[in-house]
Amino acid sequence: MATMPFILNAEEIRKQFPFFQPHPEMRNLIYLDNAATTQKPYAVIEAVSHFWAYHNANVHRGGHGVGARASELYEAARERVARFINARESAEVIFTRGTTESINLVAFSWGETFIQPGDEIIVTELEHHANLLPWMRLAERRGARLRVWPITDEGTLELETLRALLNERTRLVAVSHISNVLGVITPVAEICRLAHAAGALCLVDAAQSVAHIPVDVQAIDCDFLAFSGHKAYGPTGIGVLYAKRALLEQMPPYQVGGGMVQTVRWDRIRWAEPPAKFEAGTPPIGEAIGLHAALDFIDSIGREAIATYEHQLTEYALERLQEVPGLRLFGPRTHRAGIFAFTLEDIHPHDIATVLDSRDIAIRAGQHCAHPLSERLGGPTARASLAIYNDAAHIDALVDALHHTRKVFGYA
Amino acid sequence: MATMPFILNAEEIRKQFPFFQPHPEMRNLIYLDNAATTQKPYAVIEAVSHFWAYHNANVHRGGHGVGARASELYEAARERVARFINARESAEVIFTRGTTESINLVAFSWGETFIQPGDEIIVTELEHHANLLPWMRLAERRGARLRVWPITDEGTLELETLRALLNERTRLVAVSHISNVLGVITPVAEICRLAHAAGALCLVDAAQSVAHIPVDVQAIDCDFLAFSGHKAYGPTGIGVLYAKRALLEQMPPYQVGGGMVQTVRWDRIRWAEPPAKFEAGTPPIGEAIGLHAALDFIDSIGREAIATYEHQLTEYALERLQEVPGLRLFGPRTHRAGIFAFTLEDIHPHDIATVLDSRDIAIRAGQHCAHPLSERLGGPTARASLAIYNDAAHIDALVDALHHTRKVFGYA
Amino acid sequence: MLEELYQEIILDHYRHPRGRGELEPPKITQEGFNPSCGDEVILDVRVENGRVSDVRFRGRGCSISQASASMLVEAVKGKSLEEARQLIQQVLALVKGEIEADFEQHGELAALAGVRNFPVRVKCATLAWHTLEEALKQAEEVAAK
Amino acid sequence: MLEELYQEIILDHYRHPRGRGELEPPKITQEGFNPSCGDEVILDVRVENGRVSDVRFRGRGCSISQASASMLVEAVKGKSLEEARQLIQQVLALVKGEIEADFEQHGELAALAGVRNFPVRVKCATLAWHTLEEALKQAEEVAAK
Ligand SMILES: Cc1ncc(COP(=O)(O)O)c(C=O)c1O
Ligand SMILES: Cc1ncc(COP(=O)(O)O)c(C=O)c1O
Repeated sequence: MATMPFILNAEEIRKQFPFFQPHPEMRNLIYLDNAATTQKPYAVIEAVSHFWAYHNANVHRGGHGVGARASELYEAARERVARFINARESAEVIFTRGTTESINLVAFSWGETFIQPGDEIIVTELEHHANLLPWMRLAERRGARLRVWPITDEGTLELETLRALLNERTRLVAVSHISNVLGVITPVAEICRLAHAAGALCLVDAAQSVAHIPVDVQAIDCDFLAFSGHKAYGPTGIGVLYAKRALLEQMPPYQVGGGMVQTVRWDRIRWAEPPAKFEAGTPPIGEAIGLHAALDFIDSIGREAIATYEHQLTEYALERLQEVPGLRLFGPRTHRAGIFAFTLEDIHPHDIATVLDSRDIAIRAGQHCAHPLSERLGGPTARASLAIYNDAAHIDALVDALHHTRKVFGYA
Repeated sequence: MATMPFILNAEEIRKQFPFFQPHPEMRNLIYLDNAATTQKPYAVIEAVSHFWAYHNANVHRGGHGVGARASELYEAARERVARFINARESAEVIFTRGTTESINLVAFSWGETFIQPGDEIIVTELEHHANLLPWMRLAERRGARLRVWPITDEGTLELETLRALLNERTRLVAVSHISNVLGVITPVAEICRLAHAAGALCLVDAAQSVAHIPVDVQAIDCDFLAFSGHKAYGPTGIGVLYAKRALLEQMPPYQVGGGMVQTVRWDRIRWAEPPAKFEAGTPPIGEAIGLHAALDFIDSIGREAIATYEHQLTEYALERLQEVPGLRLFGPRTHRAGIFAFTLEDIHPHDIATVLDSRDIAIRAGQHCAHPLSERLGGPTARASLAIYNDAAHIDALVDALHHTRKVFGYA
Repeated sequence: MLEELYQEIILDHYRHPRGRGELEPPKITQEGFNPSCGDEVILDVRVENGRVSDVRFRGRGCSISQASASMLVEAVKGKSLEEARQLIQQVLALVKGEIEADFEQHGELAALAGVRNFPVRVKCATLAWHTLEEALKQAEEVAAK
Repeated sequence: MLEELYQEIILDHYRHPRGRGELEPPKITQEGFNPSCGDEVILDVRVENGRVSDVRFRGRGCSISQASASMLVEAVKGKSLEEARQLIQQVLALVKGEIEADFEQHGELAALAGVRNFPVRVKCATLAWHTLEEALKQAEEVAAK
């Protein structure tokens, strides 16, 4: 294998992560489960700790300077997110717990208000449960029809198929930007264009894309976009719902409570303006500050550089995985990110994961919260997924360990 | 004033909090806004950092040891909460973002399933919006009737009044354990008994009690109980809904997505068992671990000791606040916690807070997310609220600053 | 610094507000509300021949928000729409510390500059002026019809 | 350690499962499911005269869960309800490392003890046995009627 000119030095990047430093409590792990959650750089952990230690106060509540400062930091995080995804204004950024909550918010607030019996909602066959179950339930609650946009055998989405599904009853197309199983990068801008031409809205699940390829809500022209902090080098407990301002103004609140009203009388409630209208109760303040630091971390490396590097690594992995006899890799060869679902001979994916774990390589095995897709693929799979701190040596170790796995299970 | 034998030394306790250590970025603040959020001890901040640094992984997903360890830590936090509130089993503990989400969960899942047109829901006049708006909205959505249990002029809840409100149409009584404005400790066990006798359920909002007085769900015999981590020395982004097992089994899921299903097919979904059924998506993992550390911190001091100490301090504050001419304190003299809402002459509460802030004393001013109660009290109030790290010197400084406030506004 | 915030002029306007009340029609009514603290200012504005011929305010809130509204009434009455808009910009700049406060030049309004060291209170001082801004927009829309 | 987990006996049961299939009625059917990994074991159990006269299993999952079910079939057939219950307890104790594994004493089941160093996989090994536990409860309820 000719050495490739990788544009980043992952070893240097790993130095920014405590998880990859020698530590008595820890094994030296090759972490290839980034689609489940990424590790956190020092900068994120320290930003959160620093907030708890020195700036902690509740936000948006009158009274004292430390509270005003906390509110400033919280709103600065919102502006950082807006800039990161190129929203028109920070009021289009709602903080949630994660992708799952963001999509549930849309299904309840927008969905229960605007979906009528007989309306149609299109979801793709490759969706994660987070972008599937809310629509299944909404369809059931409102008497709407869920239509499934099937994938090709290669695992891609054909725009022709979407064209055939769209009609004047279509209200929404819900699609992942990157499949958490197949790694396919979907043509979200084209999908939004087709949806809009049919008079429908488009929601993009960017959980797997936001930390890996540039995401620009204006370029995509999506109506809603959701992602989680913890898959983008940030903490758990924080996620984002982006929605176009005009939609947020029409949508009723989701959760209700403190901080999202102007006035409450027994006979009348006046909701606050977005984004406050959608953030009932004490928000994830420390977590928003952690997300801010995570986005700074990402931009300190550069999103183009990350995309290019991970693409290089993906190409390398695709090539090397082919060497393993009996390995069946799902998903397309091109237009794909560094998420590799595979099976190996007849070895059950959990057994593969266990053998790899015994060699200090962390991957996942199972249905990856995408049961319909998993059924389509014929059952559970093993999945290795990359982030910016992985490198070619990790792929090499993975390939070696897969050879070893075959041996353990008696394959020659 | 005779020196009182305070049973705890708050100065020692403050040493456990970075917020109270000298720091170049910070003023040396007397923090009396604990009802909004408490400060965080080192132990909590470090537990969370340690998790991010060395144990971070997603939970409940097969594949590798670090994930199994993260799941163990997450479930240990659940057991810690169960033990703390004396739940029968940890499956009765659902992790949420906070009190607000916990109550919204009940209003949606239990409420939309079991509340019928004509049913009645009782809320008290002293509720925070978090325990008010979900019920107002539920009543409107389901055609039920919201009945308000008024407070006495002193700010207490009379059981006689509740008796008169309860009838065979009552489905739920929603009540705060401690009012976040008046500091009243409500007789929740008696309220639950009366509610049950009338065939209704009882939800207790323990946001203001859980870190200050012992809370035992079996002794109270409540059906639901909600609280937030950040008001109990823990991080934001984490809260708890306790519910009796039998209820959780009857209730449909709230948010839907990954991790809360057994199987998903296009035509049928099998939900997971509680608690997983109510925790869609990646939960607040690091935050649950922080809450675990916070509860350990509380128990390291002792809940009886905390209650006694804060009671002593409350008595001291009640006495000293009386000395300030023109100060009108709301709420009862007895059966109350360390939350003091007051007005001072005709000085607007925000002006009081600003003068105090200029003297490095943080209190809150406003309607405290309880507009109906605020109206009843005649408008906004200033509010000082205690925690375990406050002491008599803080009360003295508060009283001095209030005298000063009078002067600034020209009162002799 | 506290003395700069609660200057005698402010407290005087707070205790003895000028122009508290309502106007008879024709008038434009504009509500201003600060959700984070509950301060409220409602302006009644009458515009005649391109001038603010009369203003009144109602509302409730802290000394700063109410004094600011009272000072607005005195300062804006009789001004042309253009002058009123300039005045708004001037006050916002004063309050945010973008220009120096000068009693010679800005009159009593200079006292509002005291909030610049109290970030929490800036919104109190600006509430009435943002409300006026909205009211003037309304006035133009009415005039354009 | 990996060798202890994937012992030849385990792999043999996985590749050549004993008692895969269904029973004709009368039988008790019990499903076992591990939501965190999707492993599934369905047991058909026939109880006659207080004994497990026959067992079969279906399902899908990893080598450990399926081998464990296969071993269960061989080990439990012909046992009295009481003996079967004791066997379940023994296997659970083996798997959790509460007792030493001994091929003399526990037969092939001793091989299941290899999971004790793999916390993630303990549930795989116990799935079939917990399912049997539920099936026996059903059997008792049926008998009590
Ligand atoms: C009595 C009471 N209930 C509910 C809440 C809401 O808690 P959170 O904002 O953490 O959801 C609060 C805190 O503001 C409160 O004091
Ligand atoms: C494509 C996709 N959507 C949604 C989710 C759900 O994200 P979260 O669990 O953070 O809510 C995930 C992650 O598991 C995902 O991969």
